[in-house]
Amino acid sequence: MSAIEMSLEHALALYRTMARIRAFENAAEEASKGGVAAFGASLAQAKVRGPLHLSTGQEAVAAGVCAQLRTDDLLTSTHRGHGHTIAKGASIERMMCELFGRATGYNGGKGGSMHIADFSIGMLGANGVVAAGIPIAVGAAHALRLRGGDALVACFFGDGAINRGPFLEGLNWAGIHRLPVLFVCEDNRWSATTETGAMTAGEGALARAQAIGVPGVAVNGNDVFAVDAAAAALSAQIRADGAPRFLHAVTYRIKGHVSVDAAAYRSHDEVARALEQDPLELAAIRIAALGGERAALAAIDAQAQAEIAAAVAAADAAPWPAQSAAYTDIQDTGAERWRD
Amino acid sequence: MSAIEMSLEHALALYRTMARIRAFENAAEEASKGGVAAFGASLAQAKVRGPLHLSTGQEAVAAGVCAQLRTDDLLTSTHRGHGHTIAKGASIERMMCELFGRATGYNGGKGGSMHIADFSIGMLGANGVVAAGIPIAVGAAHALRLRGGDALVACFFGDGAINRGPFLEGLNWAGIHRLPVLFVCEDNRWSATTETGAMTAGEGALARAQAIGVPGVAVNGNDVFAVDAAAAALSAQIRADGAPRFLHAVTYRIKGHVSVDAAAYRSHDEVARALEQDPLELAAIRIAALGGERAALAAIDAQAQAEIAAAVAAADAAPWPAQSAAYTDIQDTGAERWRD
Amino acid sequence: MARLSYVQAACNALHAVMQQDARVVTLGEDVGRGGVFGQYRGLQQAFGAERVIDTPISEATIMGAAVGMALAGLRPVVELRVVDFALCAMDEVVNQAAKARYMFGGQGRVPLVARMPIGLWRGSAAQHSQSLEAWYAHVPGLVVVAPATPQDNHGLLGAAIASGDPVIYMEHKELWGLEDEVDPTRIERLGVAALRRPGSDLTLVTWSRTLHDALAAAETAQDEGLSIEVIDLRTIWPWDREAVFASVQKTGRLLVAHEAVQAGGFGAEIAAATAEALGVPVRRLGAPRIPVGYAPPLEDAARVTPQAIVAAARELVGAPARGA
Amino acid sequence: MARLSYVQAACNALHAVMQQDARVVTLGEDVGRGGVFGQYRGLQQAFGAERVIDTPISEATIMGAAVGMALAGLRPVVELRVVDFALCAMDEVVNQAAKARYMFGGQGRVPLVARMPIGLWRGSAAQHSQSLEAWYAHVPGLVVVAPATPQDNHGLLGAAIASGDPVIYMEHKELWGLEDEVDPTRIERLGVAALRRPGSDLTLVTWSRTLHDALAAAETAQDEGLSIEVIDLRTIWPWDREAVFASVQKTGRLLVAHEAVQAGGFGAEIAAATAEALGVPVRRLGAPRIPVGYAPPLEDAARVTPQAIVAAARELVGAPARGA
Ligand SMILES: Cc1ncc(C[n+]2csc(CCOP(=O)(O)OP(=O)(O)O)c2C)c(N)n1
Ligand SMILES: Cc1ncc(C[n+]2csc(CCOP(=O)(O)OP(=O)(O)O)c2C)c(N)n1
Ligand SMILES: [Mg+2]
Ligand SMILES: [Mg+2]
Repeated sequence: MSAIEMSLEHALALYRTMARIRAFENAAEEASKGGVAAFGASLAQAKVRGPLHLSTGQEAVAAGVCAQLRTDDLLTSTHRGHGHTIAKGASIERMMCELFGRATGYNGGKGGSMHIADFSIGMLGANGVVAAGIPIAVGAAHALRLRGGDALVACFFGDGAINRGPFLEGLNWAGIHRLPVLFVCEDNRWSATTETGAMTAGEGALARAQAIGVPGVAVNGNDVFAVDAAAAALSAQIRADGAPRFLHAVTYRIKGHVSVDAAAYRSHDEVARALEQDPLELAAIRIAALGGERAALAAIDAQAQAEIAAAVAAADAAPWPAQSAAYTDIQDTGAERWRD
Repeated sequence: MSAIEMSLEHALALYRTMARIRAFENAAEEASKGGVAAFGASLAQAKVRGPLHLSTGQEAVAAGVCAQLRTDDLLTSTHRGHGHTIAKGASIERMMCELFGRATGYNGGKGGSMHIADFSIGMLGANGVVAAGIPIAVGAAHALRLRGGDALVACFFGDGAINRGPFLEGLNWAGIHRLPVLFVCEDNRWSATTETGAMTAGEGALARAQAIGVPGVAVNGNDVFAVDAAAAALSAQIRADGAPRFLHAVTYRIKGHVSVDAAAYRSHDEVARALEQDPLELAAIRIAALGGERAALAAIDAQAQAEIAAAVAAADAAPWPAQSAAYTDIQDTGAERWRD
Repeated sequence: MARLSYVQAACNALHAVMQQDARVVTLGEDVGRGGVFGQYRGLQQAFGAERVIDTPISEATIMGAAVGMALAGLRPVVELRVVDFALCAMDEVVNQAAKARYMFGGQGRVPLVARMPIGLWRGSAAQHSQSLEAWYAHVPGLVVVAPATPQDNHGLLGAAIASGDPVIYMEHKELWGLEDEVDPTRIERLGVAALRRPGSDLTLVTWSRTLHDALAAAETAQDEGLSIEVIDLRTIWPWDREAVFASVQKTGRLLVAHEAVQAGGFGAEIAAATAEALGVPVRRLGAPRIPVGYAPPLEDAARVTPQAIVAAARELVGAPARGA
Repeated sequence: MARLSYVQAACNALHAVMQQDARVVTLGEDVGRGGVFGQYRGLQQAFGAERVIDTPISEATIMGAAVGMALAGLRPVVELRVVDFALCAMDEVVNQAAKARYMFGGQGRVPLVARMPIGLWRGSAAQHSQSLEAWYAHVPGLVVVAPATPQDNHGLLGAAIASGDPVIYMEHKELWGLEDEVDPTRIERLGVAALRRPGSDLTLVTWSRTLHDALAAAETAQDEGLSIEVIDLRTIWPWDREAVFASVQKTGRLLVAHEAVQAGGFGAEIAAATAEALGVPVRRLGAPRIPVGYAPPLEDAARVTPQAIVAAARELVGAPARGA
């Protein structure tokens, strides 16, 4: 679907997804204050503890790609996976419960933000190891192919991940075995405290993918309509011929690497310029052009806020996992043997 | 130096290197009969034991590249490293002693064929792990750069290695840090019992290197003069600007994966066609065109045979390492502690 | 019953399982040509290239793809050549395969078998000779199996594929050619040790290739009047505490012998647990903490021999037995 | 003497060494901005980007390049963020760094320090919380160090860089902020344990963050009339047998406590070796064999607490002491 043919309804749906991601992450950020001992913060009793990676400013990538996915499509994500999970259709309340570490969370409190997953909708998990989702996606695609049908795997990873070995290995593998994988490089220009560009030789993600035999396109990752259109085209190609495709989505990481990172290592100007390209703002302008009313967007925003507030309240009230749960879901063989 | 300007003297030197490699490997192969339990062979008392990887048919790559190296240049190799070691200037006798596992070998019998090394001439070792030499070469290049001067590292690897992660990581690293590395993909079309082409997506080694930011050229790896000329051009560029270059040398693995592998998984035709491109034969023809006499080549061959026969005799007569040597060269801290 | 080699027994077991269960797939380097040790002979012909999958030299992705396959409903058997190369896939084994089920709160599981042969292999030197079973025993989420006989390589491979957890399956490179009678109908359970030889003076716990040296040692010791009970652990984790403790309660002494480096080897776990629980004299015999050298005299320094086992047993029995 | 945090002490030590020895370089992700934990603060400004080298997210090549640097005459300090990510570089650590000197018959050496912090780190879950010192202790060619105090993180880092061998240097993520007086002139030796508290009823061997829980436990036990001698191992391999055995000969009992998973942990080696050599009662206390969960109740299940140490000590003393 080209941006021109975009219906107002679809445009509003894309905006809604982004608004829900934004609201979710703002709330999670608030709840994480003081929750991680890195970057100089203290080990206070925050509601959300440990490294919390926010995708603020990158919502268009998740929303645009996942708009083209079906429930029977699979998805692998990164440490920065809230957006992908929400856009794939997960329950915001169960996600928030997981970030709070409660028994009612998706992972029963075992995973937290970095391992959030919802297998019931094909979301095979966030991952704390950079690039680790790539081989997993490739393997999942083998399973889809053996099953038959035209489902695919969407595989998200960051710009930093293209310098790890599994990027080469996984793309090559998908290429030779002609596997239905949509590789999505979510290029926010930063890898923790390091600008990725200086660490990346050659022409970058897309050129590498093409040289490894995976064709694709680059897109403005802050333009949800452009991402949506590119994902539509690529996923249609994948469903038609079963071979992998690559989407290089260029965006920007507005927040620090983790929620408590002030990101003092980069210039205010750079961030200010990026804020002018806020994907929600860009979408609002385009929606207005399509005849949408500001009020409709305000209603979506308000709805998202309300939904998130309810999720936070539910998470706050939810029970902790029993300590005995620490000993389950490990392995069946020798399940009762955890001290010897 | 272009092939046209090639002096007869240089041509004969290249031929001599190839003849010595060929003779060395023929003798090693003979001594390895029954020496490895894989591929159905029995565990007899061969003089050379364990996996022995022969570079027969690929001699032009080692000879041509190393002709452009100086003693202060470094080199990392693969499991198939006899040719590189000889061409870099190692003693054939000490190499043969190592293959025989004798105390007088380069590694004192600790390494054997897969770990042969001669640090005195900058040969930093063969390696039993595919692609493992790539990061090592890159690191060695950092050391050269900090030292100053225009020395470089020649880094050999096979066509199978371009599908392992370190290929991507190492080339990218050399690219961003502008390190003096000559990457040499010695493409013999096979990876153990598997045809590499079917396992490699995209346009192959050179296209990948270029996309990762390392420019280079492809060359007929059976034409020692072409390899020599390409290596001359690339190494001159590296010495001039300190940045990495890539050489894709296409050749063929005449023998099985290891010396006792009959390679029944490939066609006789394929091997027969490859034998018509024997690098020593090709060189002989070119040398004749340059005015060289067959007798000169015969003398080189005879000399190589004699040298190898002496090396085998010396290796055969050389002492085993003392068992106490098993406990040295491990680590200094706690050197005496090997049972607790 | 049929006389089969250790490698053929496993090949037959895999063939049978693949025939019964369409979810079982095999992937790895050279599997299409039967594997470099012959462990996959005939399988691609029988089941096609979509189920017996040739792969590039990409260990990290071989293992990582297997995790993805398993999470998506398949039951992959993963060929990693030797444990030394499996080191190229350690994130995928330890951070992904072993932890996925737990991290995701039980939403997904990782039923896979990762074959990574261990052990010395004449003349193969430091990068092709390691035994690292102790590493995996230390990692929650993993099962670790090390068969010593053709029968076990048949039965335990089947049990491993059926288990539903990630199983590190460690064959021994110097056992490939070992032949024995194999009953293909016999079902094995993971976690159960085998009493290979009864005895009364001390309990010798071992596994993998060292079992055969242990049996030879027990034979020699018998002539000296020393009666050794030999237990083949077979599954390294979970190890069969009950069987080991019952034997040690009878004999009053424990010797653990394995080919892996003694320092930090899994013998330490067994010896420590037994000393804690029963307070009996314990001894270990493993390789010295040295890399494996190429030349025979050097390589032999890393071998645990029947002679060394007998000597350790003798020394242990010299010590006063307690707790019996 | 200056009051320094654990992280600043190491940073100062590295600064001093880099000033003295031009062969010392540092490489890893984010080192140019001081490292995500602040371990490299100010170093790139002081020594330039050629000696404090920013790297891509390429753990295998970070470690592999360090091996190449070392073989070519440098002395790299390698930043690997946490031990969990170091798993992406296992071939380079185990097959290359640890074995190169031996394989090449002593022609080359690999003097490098690989920093890979271990341990729990509140709310970081299964892929950021592991302690794998036992793995490296099992690998010939490696030295393994785990400092517990700011003073040791100063002195041992210096000793590690000077050692000339590959050293696996394991700081603890929950110790970064710990402050204490540091004497920067004090020289430490690898392989030497520290007696942290004398006692007579049992010997408690520990290291890294658990030292602090061990000291708290000893304090509590004192009130109950139980006198615990606390030994901080500091170097895991080679571990200080002499110090441990001398203490155990005095107290007659050994307890080893560590944060790593108990099954196959390095406590097994110490307990087994002590039981073999001295025949005294031994006990271990490590984490259960479970991945680390995210929620506090789950994470706490994996923590070795002072209370648990006291309980284990009490139980051990209930057993009859021998050999003293
Ligand atoms: C293998 C590995 N190395 C290092 C890290 C630490 N780390 C976590 S996120 C991150 C940056 C990743 O950058 P990128 O891939 O661009 O993703 P982004 O954080 O920008 O979304 C790093 C280095 C890790 N998690 N895994
Ligand atoms: C990481 C790793 N995986 C697998 C192997 C087993 N192996 C040894 S050589 C080889 C083939 C290598 O092919 P290529 O790189 O083309 O080199 P060639 O043997 O053709 O010289 C394989 C798979 C290994 N040594 N290391
Ligand atoms: Mg990024
Ligand atoms: Mg090849």
